[in-house]
Amino acid sequence: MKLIIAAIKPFKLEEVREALTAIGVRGMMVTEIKGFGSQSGHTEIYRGAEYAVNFVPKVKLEIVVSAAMADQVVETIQTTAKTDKIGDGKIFVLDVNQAVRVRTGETNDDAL
Amino acid sequence: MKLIIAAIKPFKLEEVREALTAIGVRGMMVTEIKGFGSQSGHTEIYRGAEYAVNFVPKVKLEIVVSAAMADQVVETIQTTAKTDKIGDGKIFVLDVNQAVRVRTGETNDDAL
Amino acid sequence: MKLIIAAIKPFKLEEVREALTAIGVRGMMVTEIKGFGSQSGHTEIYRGAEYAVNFVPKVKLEIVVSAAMADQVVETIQTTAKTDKIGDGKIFVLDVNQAVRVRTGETNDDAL
Amino acid sequence: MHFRKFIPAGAALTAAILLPALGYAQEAAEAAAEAVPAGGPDEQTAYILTSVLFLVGGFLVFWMAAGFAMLEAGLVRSKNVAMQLTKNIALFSLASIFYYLVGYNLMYPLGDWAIEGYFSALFPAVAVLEGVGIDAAGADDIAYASTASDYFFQLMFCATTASIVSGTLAERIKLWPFLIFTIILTAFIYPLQASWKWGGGFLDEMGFLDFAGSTVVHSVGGWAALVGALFLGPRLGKYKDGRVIPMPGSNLALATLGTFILWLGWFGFNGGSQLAMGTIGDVTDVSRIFANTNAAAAGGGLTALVLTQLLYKKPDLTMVLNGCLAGLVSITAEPLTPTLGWATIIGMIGGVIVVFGVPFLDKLKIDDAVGAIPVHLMAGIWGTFIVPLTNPDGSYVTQIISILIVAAFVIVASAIVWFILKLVMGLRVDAETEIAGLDMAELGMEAYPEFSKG
Amino acid sequence: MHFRKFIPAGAALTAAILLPALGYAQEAAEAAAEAVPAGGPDEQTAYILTSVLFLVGGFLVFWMAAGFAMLEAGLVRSKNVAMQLTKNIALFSLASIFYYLVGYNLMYPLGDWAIEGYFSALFPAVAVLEGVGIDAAGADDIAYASTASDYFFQLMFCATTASIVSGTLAERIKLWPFLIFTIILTAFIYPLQASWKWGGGFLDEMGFLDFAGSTVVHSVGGWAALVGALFLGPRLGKYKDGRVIPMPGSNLALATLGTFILWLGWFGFNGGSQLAMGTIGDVTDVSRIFANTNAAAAGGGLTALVLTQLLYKKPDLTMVLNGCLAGLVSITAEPLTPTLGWATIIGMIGGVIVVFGVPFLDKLKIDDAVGAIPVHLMAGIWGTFIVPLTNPDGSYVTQIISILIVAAFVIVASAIVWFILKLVMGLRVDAETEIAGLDMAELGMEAYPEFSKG
Amino acid sequence: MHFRKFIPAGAALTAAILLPALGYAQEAAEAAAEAVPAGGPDEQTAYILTSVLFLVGGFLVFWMAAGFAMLEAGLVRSKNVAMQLTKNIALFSLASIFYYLVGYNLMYPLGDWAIEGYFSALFPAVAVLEGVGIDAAGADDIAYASTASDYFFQLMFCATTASIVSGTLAERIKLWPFLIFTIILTAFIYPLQASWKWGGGFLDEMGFLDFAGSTVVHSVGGWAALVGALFLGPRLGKYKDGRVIPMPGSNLALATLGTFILWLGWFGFNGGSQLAMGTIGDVTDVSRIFANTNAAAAGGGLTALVLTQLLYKKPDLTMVLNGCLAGLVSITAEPLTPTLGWATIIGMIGGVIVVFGVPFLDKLKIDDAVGAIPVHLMAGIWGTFIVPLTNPDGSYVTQIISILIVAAFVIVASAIVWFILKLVMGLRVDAETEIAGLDMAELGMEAYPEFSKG
Ligand SMILES: Nc1ncnc2c1ncn2[C@@H]1O[C@H](COP(=O)(O)OP(=O)(O)O)[C@@H](O)[C@H]1O
Ligand SMILES: Nc1ncnc2c1ncn2[C@@H]1O[C@H](COP(=O)(O)OP(=O)(O)O)[C@@H](O)[C@H]1O
Ligand SMILES: Nc1ncnc2c1ncn2[C@@H]1O[C@H](COP(=O)(O)OP(=O)(O)O)[C@@H](O)[C@H]1O
Repeated sequence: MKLIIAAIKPFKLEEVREALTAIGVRGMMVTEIKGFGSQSGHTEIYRGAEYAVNFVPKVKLEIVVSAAMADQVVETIQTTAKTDKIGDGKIFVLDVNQAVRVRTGETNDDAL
Repeated sequence: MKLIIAAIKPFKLEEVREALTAIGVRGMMVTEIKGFGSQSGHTEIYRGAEYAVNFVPKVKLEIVVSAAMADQVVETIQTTAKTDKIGDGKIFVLDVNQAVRVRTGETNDDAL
Repeated sequence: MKLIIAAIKPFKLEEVREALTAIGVRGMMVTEIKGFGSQSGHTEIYRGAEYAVNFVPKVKLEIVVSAAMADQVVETIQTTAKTDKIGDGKIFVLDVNQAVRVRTGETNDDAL
Repeated sequence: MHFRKFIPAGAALTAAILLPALGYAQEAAEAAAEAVPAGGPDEQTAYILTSVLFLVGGFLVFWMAAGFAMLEAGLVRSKNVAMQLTKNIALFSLASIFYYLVGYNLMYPLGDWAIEGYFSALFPAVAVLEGVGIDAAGADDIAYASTASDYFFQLMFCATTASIVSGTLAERIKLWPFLIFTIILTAFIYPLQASWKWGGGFLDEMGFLDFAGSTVVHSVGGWAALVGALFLGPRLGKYKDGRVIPMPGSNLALATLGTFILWLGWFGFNGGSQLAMGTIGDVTDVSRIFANTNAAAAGGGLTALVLTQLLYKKPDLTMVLNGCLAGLVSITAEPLTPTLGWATIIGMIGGVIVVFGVPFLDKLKIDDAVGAIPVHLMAGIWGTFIVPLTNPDGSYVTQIISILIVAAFVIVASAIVWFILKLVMGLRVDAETEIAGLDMAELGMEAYPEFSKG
Repeated sequence: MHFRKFIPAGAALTAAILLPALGYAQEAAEAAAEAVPAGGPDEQTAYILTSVLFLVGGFLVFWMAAGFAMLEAGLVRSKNVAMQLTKNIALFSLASIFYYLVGYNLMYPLGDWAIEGYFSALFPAVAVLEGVGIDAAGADDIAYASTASDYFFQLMFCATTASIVSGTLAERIKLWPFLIFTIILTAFIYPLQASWKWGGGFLDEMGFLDFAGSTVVHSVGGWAALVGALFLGPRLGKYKDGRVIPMPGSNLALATLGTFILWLGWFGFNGGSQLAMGTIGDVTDVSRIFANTNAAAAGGGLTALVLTQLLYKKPDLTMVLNGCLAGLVSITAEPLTPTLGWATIIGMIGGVIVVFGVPFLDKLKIDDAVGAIPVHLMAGIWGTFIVPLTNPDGSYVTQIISILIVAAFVIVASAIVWFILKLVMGLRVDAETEIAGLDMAELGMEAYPEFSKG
Repeated sequence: MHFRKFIPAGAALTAAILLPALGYAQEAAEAAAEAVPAGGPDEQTAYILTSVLFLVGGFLVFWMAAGFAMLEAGLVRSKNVAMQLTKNIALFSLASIFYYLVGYNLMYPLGDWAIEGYFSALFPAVAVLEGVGIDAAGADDIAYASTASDYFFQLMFCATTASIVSGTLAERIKLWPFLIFTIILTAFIYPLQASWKWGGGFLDEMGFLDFAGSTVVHSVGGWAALVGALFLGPRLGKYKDGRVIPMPGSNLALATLGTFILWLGWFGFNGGSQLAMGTIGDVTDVSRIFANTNAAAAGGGLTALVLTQLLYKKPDLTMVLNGCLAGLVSITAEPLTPTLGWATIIGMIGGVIVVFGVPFLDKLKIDDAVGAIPVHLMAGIWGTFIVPLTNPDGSYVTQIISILIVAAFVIVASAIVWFILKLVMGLRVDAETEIAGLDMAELGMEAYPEFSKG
């Protein structure tokens, strides 16, 4: 199995979720994060003092899928989250040795 | 070493933490997440407009333990977080190459 | 490529980010987490009732870098986040099979 | 004290008998009633000034409804905030309607008792105001104030009683049973017992003194809340293997705002209860009440601050907030006669009551989500009891007896209502709803939908 | 009603003609104007008491500005909260300055019309108050109240009108075009049409009745908001392939606080509009207005609670809040003549209007971020229309005609302004800004910078 | 101005001498004092009306305590919010108690000076109110108002002074040293210097004019805060290698609410300072003050909005909030004599002062967490200085000298207290506590425990 980690723009979350559901992803974990990257770094002024905004709000998706599905998921995220503007985000893929469904104790692919 | 990622129901956090401490887990990272899964999807009405609640609040645990301990940790989480109701969550296990304790620079198992 | 996960003290974030930028890290994901570890466990009183504060606020960094850079990144974090006080945090390193830049579709090292 | 002065011929005798029992504030009452004092405002100007007292006092007490809403919203967990807000605004609306339909006339028989001194005729049921553009002849009671101003002021006291209940039962009671209880409370329970004192009923004849309602308002709300808490049981996980599990309030800034709002509103609550502002004596008394009310609140808050620092090594903001309120409740039974010094001390003891009362309730496994019982019930009893210390017209025995009578009535009455509600529709949300929070489950919306909860 | 009573010789005749048309409140007006009633307060005392009514009423209406700010801040998404707060405090400041520079004298020709009954001279432009330490002789109108107190009170109504607009257009309109519109609205649009009724203009002569401004204030704000919403278009993603996408308010505790603040302020809004408190009749009327205003709010809130429960199976807090406000708007055109019962019912229908009005607007794809149009425009029309039900001096036909005249004027006038602004500087932030939120993009700061948003 | 008019025989002479110096407001004072003007309210009615002014003004100024609490809670970081709330409610409680114990009589020697014009007898120490149910004969000063109403009103000014200090020192000062300073400030420092002006002391005799306290209240708080800030040093990480690191406020909705609350309270602050409402002249002056106060706030806010837009390309909400407050402080020294136009301009300059004052302090590395020094001290000096522009009785030289005298006294006095406190118990929390936040470390609770902080 694979763990797919993706950082995307928050307003794209719903769209990406729908696209993933469409290709059969049945679960994911979503976390609000602060993203740092090439997009970052504009400066603002607060009470007369400049400060650099180094972090931009992003949403992180963590999805575990069977190895077979991984590429399709990555591609789906990439195409859906894309706006061609800087800061669209990144996708990373890691190996997962084991998965368990708490409710049933099912493991691995059955757990997803 | 293994990284154990678990998504559980928020109100189970305290119980799970106690159970893990009992078997000798000495640290973890806890994150509030929005979970998407089979549990999701009931609809609510806000000012007369329907909307689907696709995400349910969950808590994500990330625990790094020695390979030897991994199974016991997984099992403990599974049994403690279980309510037999849909949405109990998932547990995933990944490999970790290296661990460092910032304060001392100790590495790997000593760092945990 | 490697995924470096680090839990550090929140007030160290800015310093660590600067240090990492200095050595050429161009992106990361930052998450507010509740940390549990040896530092935890002081008790407070609320309306006359004692309660244990088991979690302390931490910040989690997730950084994907080329395998070559990994050690340098780990070391930079470790030295910068260090305060020699308990609770300084941990650093973990995992393998990453694949990385994609959403905007361009570039993969792996080009995506970072 | 809330002795409504317009008394139709039929009741003149009664009035004559019981007037002597009314204590200091009666001086004011008389002043207002008697022929205009030399050089003072004429009767009509006095009528206007007293009406103004009721209008200003009334909107200040109205404001307390917002105070309760903010205090409670701040002290519950975020998953129940929207529901707590809903309950607060709904209970005030219901109080406004049912006090109009039934309560006001049940509370002020104005001499027309069905059962002398105990139960007013329920007829005419609805409150009727004076007509539009009246002249002196058209006034219901030229020696008092406009009926509408009195109604407006009294209504707010009724609503306050209901607000007290909502806090204690927060985070677990179903919306509708709670609202039905509110209807019974504001239409019958509160006005009936209030008529015994402020309607000139038997408690008043006994010489019971309760200037602005430590008992008539606050303890009554407190008793109803206590009985409700017993029927309802504690929140899930509040008491676990002998330990008390704190459930920290989600927004202490709101809770503090609520306390300041209540403190402000209390000037109207106590000051307006002078029921007259048309003479030097009355306005001077009202001023004295304002100063004493403030002193008691300060005393209560400071005491809670110092005590929690000493007992727990760290001060507890939520206790300080409760302390201020306990100080206010303590002085409410007699805000006029104490000196500033006594007012401060009376309030301080209110602060002590809260600091010990909150954990005491927890020891009894009675779960009061916001501390309303220590604040309104315990401090209310204290304030009522201590009246004779500064008011020579008071008697400790009479105070105690009256406290007990009111307690007995409210406990029994609300127990019956809670019991029936539990039987018929159930009081409590199911465990899953309680764990998920009432907001999502019962309202389908959250108070803070965007903030990730830690 | 806001008929300003100081009328220079030049206008005495006009006055004489139109006075009969002023409805109930006029009784009060006369009472204040005529020789002091036997035994009542003398003329100077009456002047003082009426001035006090304006000062207290005025600060209560001022407080409504805070209510709008909190309500709107609570109902928008957190990424736009700081901007919404900025708009609210800025619009109030602008209203204060431009009502002073132009509005006040445009609204109160005091008989000096450039075009009789339609357009006052713009000169003298700025508001001028009475001197310092005057005596009876120095008073502009000894039979009324101090000019400064009247100015203070009237100013707050002008600002309220502007506050209504900001909510509807939230989360997408640029700051400066909005503020420029506010200037035109508070300097010209509001005062001009207000002069037609409250300045004794042609609507007043026609016999149009609008005691405290269901039309003159609330509908006017509502029309301006509606036209603005049409020019501006809905928020991105609000309407997607035929579905309405809810955008939940970020802080319902603030929204509830805002509603309580508005409810409180409304006592001053309606009560102060009696414009006199120097006689028994006036103070009794003011009291009646307070009680009725509260009843209508309660009726509106309760109705929204019950209706949403029935329609949607779960009550909707935001609808309850809107319901209370709709009840208040509904009673504003005539808070004096209804009985408490009628006031409650009139408010209840306001509640119904909101529950159906909000989804109705969505069906039309008119995006009103906070429900200001159903609350202020729709309920405002309802309240104005129903005046004759309880006020014999009213005529349904006249009410309808007047509603239409005001509507036509405000729609055209604000359409022109919005059009020009759109042409010249554009009304709407670009898509990226809207998605990121106006706070960061337009202010460079966030309202809640530390809370991670979910 | 706060010249307390009840003057025992013993001081009649003094009074006679200094009365001429009192400026415009004195007209009012005289009006109240002199035989009732023909046709006006009688002496007792005037007494009642003035007492009402103090009660209403007083509860409005009380409300400012909530305003400071919300403003400060909104401008500090979330980890220090609960502590800031605790400080605000505790300081108000302490002010209430110590102004009663010492301050009131220290401030109002009523002619009984230990050192003529400089230092009142400390005996009788505690404030004593009039008895219950008095008649005209029993009044302390039938030509003024009830002592309790005066006490209630004056107390609120003392508390305001203390509120100013808490904001500047936020996020780093220990609770108890701060509270001890508050005691000294409210028991001695504030009342003593206030007696020099409002107690009829030497500053008053010099002809110093400060109607409602730009200097006596606001600058005094500001000086105490400034000295405290110097002893305390800036927050960790505020100034790093020559750069200023912004520490954004955690809740700008609360900060805005706080500003609106303060704005509202200020009507009572300035209006009540007329100290009389029993004549046409007085109520007209009070009305004028209300209107001017509002104009100045609007001017200040708008100016800050425009200036920050021009200087920084984006408007700064926190500056706008400070701007409104600076406008209010600026008009406080003379809210009566300016026209609406001048009031607006005086307020506008207050807004300018804030926009430049905030970064200026940062340049000096003086860390003022909420901008209290620019708002209360700098604008307070400006407002005091400019009085003679509109008030012919004023002299620029006298104003400057008086400003300097008060400054010197408060700087020295508070420096001594801060120094001793630093020596004895230390002023500042340790670095770790400051980093973790005072809430968890000093209170063991958080203001927003559930919201994950970003
Ligand atoms: N090396 C990295 N490791 C982890 N996350 C990263 C990395 N680089 C970028 N990200 C995440 O991806 C987001 C977008 O990346 P950014 O460089 O800003 O834009 P783009 O991907 O279009 O070049 C960042 O905000 C960050 O959350
Ligand atoms: N494939 C997945 N990858 C990552 N997280 C998942 C996945 N499936 C489920 N989860 C997490 O587990 C939670 C519970 O899963 P769900 O399917 O709702 O219930 P159950 O596990 O009982 O079938 C989800 O809310 C989500 O956070
Ligand atoms: N085994 C672990 N797995 C994941 N995170 C851990 C683990 N142990 C510690 N952490 C994280 O590191 C933080 C610091 O660890 P702690 O034991 O408190 O201090 P120290 O690392 O100095 O011994 C913890 O708050 C937690 O977030």
